Amino acid sequence: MNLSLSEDQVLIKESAEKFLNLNYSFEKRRSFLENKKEAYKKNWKNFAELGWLGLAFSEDVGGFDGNINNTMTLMESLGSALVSEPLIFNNLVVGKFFEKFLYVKGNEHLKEIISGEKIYSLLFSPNQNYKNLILDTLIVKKENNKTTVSGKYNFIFGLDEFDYLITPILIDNKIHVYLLKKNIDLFDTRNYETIDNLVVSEVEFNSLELKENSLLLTINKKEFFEKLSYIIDYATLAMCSQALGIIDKMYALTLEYCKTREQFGKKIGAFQVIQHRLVDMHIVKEEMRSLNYMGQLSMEEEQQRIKSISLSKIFLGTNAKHMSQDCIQLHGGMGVAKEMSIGHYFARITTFCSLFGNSDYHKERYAIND
Amino acid sequence: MNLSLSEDQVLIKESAEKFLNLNYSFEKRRSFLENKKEAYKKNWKNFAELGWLGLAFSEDVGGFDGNINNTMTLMESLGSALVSEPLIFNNLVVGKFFEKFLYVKGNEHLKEIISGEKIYSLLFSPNQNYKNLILDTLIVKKENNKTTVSGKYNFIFGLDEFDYLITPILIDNKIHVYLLKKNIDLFDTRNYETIDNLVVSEVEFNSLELKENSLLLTINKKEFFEKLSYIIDYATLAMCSQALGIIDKMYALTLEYCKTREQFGKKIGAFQVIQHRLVDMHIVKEEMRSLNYMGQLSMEEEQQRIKSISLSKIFLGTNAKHMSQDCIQLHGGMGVAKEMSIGHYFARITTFCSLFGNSDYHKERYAIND
Amino acid sequence: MNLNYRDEDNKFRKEIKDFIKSNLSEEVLKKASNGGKYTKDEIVNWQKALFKKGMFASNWPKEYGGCDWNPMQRYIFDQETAFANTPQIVPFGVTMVGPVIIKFGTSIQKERYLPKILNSDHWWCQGYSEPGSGSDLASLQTKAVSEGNNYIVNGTKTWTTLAQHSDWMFCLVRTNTKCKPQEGISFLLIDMNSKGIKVEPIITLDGSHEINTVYLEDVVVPKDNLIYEENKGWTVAKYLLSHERTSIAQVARSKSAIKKLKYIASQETYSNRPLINNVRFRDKLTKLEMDMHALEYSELRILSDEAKGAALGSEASFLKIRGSELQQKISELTLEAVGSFGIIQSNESNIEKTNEYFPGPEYANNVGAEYLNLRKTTIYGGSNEIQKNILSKMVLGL
Amino acid sequence: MNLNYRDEDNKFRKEIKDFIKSNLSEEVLKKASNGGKYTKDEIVNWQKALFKKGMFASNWPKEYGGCDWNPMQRYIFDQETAFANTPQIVPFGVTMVGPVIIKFGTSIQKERYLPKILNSDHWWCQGYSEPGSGSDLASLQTKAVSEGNNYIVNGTKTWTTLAQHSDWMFCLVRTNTKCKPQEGISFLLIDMNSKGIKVEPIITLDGSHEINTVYLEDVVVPKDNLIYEENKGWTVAKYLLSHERTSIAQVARSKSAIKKLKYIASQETYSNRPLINNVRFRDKLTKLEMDMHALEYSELRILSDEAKGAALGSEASFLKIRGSELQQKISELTLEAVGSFGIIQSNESNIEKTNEYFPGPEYANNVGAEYLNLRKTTIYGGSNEIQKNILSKMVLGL
Repeated sequence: MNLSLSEDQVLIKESAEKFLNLNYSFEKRRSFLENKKEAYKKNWKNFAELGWLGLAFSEDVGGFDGNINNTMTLMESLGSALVSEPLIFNNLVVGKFFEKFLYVKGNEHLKEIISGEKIYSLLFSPNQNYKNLILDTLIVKKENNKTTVSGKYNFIFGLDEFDYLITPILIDNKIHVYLLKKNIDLFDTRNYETIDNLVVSEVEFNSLELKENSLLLTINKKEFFEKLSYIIDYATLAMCSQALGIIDKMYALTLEYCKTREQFGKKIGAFQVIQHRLVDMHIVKEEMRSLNYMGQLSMEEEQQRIKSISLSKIFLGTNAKHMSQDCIQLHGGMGVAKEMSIGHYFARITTFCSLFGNSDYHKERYAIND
Repeated sequence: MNLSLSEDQVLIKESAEKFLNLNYSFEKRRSFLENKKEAYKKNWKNFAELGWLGLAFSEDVGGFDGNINNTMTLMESLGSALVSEPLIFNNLVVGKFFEKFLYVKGNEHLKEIISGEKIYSLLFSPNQNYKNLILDTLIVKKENNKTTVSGKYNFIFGLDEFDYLITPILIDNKIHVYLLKKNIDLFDTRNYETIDNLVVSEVEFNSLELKENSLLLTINKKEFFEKLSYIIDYATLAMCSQALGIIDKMYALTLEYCKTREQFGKKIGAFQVIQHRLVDMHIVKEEMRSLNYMGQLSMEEEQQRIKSISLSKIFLGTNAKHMSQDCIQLHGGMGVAKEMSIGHYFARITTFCSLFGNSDYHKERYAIND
Repeated sequence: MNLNYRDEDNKFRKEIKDFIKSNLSEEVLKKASNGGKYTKDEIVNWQKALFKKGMFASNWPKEYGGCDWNPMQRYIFDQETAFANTPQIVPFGVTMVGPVIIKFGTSIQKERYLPKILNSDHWWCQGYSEPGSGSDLASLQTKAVSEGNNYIVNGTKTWTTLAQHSDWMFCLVRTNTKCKPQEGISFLLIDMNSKGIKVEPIITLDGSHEINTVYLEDVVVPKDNLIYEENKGWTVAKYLLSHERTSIAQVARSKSAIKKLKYIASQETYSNRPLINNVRFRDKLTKLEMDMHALEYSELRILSDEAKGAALGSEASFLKIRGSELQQKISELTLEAVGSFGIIQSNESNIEKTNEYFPGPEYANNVGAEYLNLRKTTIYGGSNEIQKNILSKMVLGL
Repeated sequence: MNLNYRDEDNKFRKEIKDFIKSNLSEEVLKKASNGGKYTKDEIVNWQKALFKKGMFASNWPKEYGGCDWNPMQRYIFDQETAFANTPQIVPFGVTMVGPVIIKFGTSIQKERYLPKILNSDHWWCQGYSEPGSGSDLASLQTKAVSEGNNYIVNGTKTWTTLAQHSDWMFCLVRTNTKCKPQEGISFLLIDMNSKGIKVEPIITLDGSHEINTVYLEDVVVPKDNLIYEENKGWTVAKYLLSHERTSIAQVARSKSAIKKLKYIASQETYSNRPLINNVRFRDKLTKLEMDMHALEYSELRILSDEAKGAALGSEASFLKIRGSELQQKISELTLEAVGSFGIIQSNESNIEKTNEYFPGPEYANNVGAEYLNLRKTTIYGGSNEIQKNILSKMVLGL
């Protein structure tokens, strides 16, 4: 039994923080937001060089040992720097997709994902209650041996810069997974932003032809969703790890503020009511970390995985959300001013609460699987 | 629009408190508990003489104008003195039963109830989720033109001293209400006590014969339950009013304790954390009163009645219960010592949370009726 | 006790309804019901119309041009305007500084300011908070130095709501530094067009421009603009506070917000059933309705006791705490109700506008912004922590 | 990171299981699982058996006769005994005063007390709290006046758990009144059979007799019974506190209580379906499991950091706060789960016994009493408010 950080984790944590403090400060971040496309290219390249894009995958495709603890440690650091590049979607989700569905030694797609040469996206909608999680709203037509697809999708994250779109489609009650290519397979996308400046896309297919040569695999529904569920849980835990980094940071900012802000002739941190609330926050962030570790240690046993990941997501949507509100409150007027960073962390926690199923969705999932 | 206390209410409140401070102090109460039967007789006689047993009923049966605000004001005072005599059951429930089902000018049963000469009880089980609310567990047999009933019942309050038991029974899909008499209609009862020393009875019928001459009325199911629902809501509100009196008292005791108890060289009431918790309690007790008044003002419109009474009961089972726990907490070690009164109030709140449907039951009821 | 509406109450309600219909168009109200914000002109025109109709300044005595409504009338007006989503009356002039001038102003001051407030010709803002003094108002540093018939004012006010629209600011300034903080404060009226005033926007979490920082550099303020006596500003400020009471809980607006939330929850679905039938969601909604009614009946109790002449103390703080919490909780559950569309930025009324297109239903367009924006309610007007300090003194005697 | 059990861990677990089977009968354990309380004899015999088997004093070094288990072994032992509902080891002797004597005691003191603690021949109690000093321990008033080779002790200790069974009490007394409160305190061992000691029961809300008031009148205590130096009692007390850590969270017992709760919820019904399938109930249960796991993994993190030699600070307070809250929440939900039978008095282990008959299922018999009794958990061992004061100093540096 060992729940302490490994040496690898400590190394990853330190190097990530060092890099991000230098290259992803709150000020730098502001400039990134003003020119997202350029920032995305530049940062993605850096992430690849740092080896971050390979952390979750095995050596033979250019990754490391794929240790989940290491990956989640990195996610935490990304959270505390409010990194907006969609690593969860353009690296973890798509990478795990190839790992689970088409793993072959030295898989070329995985290599491209890890090297960062090519950007992959998965057509999937991680919204609050997984409405149209995938496929539900697509209409497939077969006419004079052409197969076309039409339909609209929402909440696709990390699609903005894609080269390839992994597109699972239900045909004859089997899942056909196609790999659509930018500028070759044409479809409409509309981008817009979340309250915390993440880019979301709406995708629309207008009887797009699905060609045989872009078919990656066919698989029966049950197996597909079993494997997808693992991938989604992995991504959910990654998001919860980012949230953990955010909550830790919000706590630190709030503690710092209470130690410096003076009212009534003393630091507001000298008031017992404030002190006890900071203590409550301290406990909440530690509980959040404990549940996060539980999730990391439960990934490989299905029922345990489902239950513990749901607990992490429930905790995020309840106790952690409440704590994020309290952090704003203790900042007083400064808490609602956009020039302060605290509000940006708050907005991201708000977004994360709503993605990958909200707490009610996961309460239901937990109950069914307990 | 007027939500202030009427002159009548002020009078009732003052006289009730005066009487109870004198005759139902915490010490006197302790002696009552040691000899419940005797205390019951004595106190019941006093209540009758004070006119309390007629407060909820009209003049022509020896009552007053039956104004609900007056009744609930009295209930509040009974709560704050932790009165154990089951006025809700042996007065309000049975009285309203005759009022609703068999009202005739100068109804004899009502006169007996109000004068206190005779003790009436209703066979009805106000438990947490109304399991076997009424009738569900009784088996009726008809053999050579005799009708007999068998079965067991629980959570009958106020049965201990009864002369008459109002017994609704389902026969041929109609409700037949019988009036069983002590020592004439024989059945077994077993008494036991709640954690706050209320007497509860378990009733068992062993093929008891139901005689024509004890039949009060027959009525179809739907109408019966509609009227019963009004009676139960009236009783529920009465219990919530007693709870309001208790919560007010717990608040006063806790505030007093915090003003006198010293630790670290000052009154614990001087600590900001304690102050803000007392403020929260103050607000909770005021909100509880506001919802109670809403209930009183909604009794005569069915949907409004159902919704607002359920809100009062939900509030009792959530916010008020939590406050009662906090009152114990602020008393520290003294809070768990039985010699102090605070714990007795706590136990009664605990009991009330469980009776007449708990908060989950009423959340369901509210949702259905909203 | 009773909640009966008398005939005149129902007649009054109808008047209000009719007035709204004849003064605000369907689509304007619709836009507002979807969280769209009113422009300055829309607000001013609404207030002018109300005044013309004799429905303005409900808290002013008749002789000063107010309509001096009874509690029931105010209750009805608040309800009807809230349910119709009309513009809200901007409180700084008519609700706040107006009664102060009536109580403490000289006849000249009354003549000069009251008519312009009544006719909404002057837009007012409140110069209280400063960078260094938020909760601890008495520690304010903005100085007014006497120079002949003028004060020379220097300092910084912040968190100043709608200062960008304002013609006048009522302002707390320090006129004496050699005494207890409270005793050296004066209440000044400052023309926002005076030389030396700079207004800088503060963009809030929702990306909107509602509050400002106001810099005062050697601003010349005639002593005629002093309200009450020099160094007696604290007395004036306390009196003003006691007049925010009725509006502070925002019960009617919260009631209307819950109504909107229930509509949304009937439109949205959860696993193919109306969201409102989902037990988990339903119970959160029920709790909001419980809190709302508890607040509503608390306010009604206070109003009737007030009508009976009972002295009022702590109630403002109680209503402020619960009222602000309720507004936040409603916006939080509404955010949940609209699904993930709640986290998409609005394509309206957003300074740092990034979205041309909003993918969700109209009613979801401003929900995320509203959630972020309403964090302020438990902070402004004296944070809820401060309110609890007040209550523990006043009610508990601690 | 890993949670893997090695072979020796599994072997160890089996040993514990077997030992429980061979030492405690089915029906004894059944009774306990339904909330029945163990008698003094049952507890003592269990502890003696454990010691004989070499499974006692897990926190003592081997050379003193302890078994010096590693964190994993303690974790397994706690889990297995909790799930089996064995008697809980009474902490006052082996967990609390034992390590103190090992650390500060003279060789004579060690010889005199340790063996009797190991063999559970002496039952100990803790003489800390006083009527006037609960949270504020340092203000204690019980005086020990030096007289030759003895101290003459006068004062009152209260809230003294199981003093009615005790042979010895470790006690904080004031030996110097002319200095800072903490500096005048000494740590004394007092023979409960001494002349001048009177033990009076305090009946708690559940009607049971667990705590007492202990009156000390001119009690003669030989100076040999002083632990460490005179006026250094505070140092000793702080060291003792740091040894309660592992047990304080009661994670294993709470886990077992949740297991019982889930069994009850599968037996009870709500509108003809198992209660556990009722969404409202289910979500409350889920929240308990979330809190329990958060606490469990927090404890595990602390244990592994400890095993790695990390210094421990505030964790005890954190575990105490959440552990005690969790115990209360479980009992509260269990009260709900058994329906209204939860408010009926038990017909067992109740001093002011009023019920001969209990109408509900066995598992409901002590549920109400347990709910009332567990109110103590957030109060004793330093109330949770005090724990938060400690945390804000230690962790936040406030």
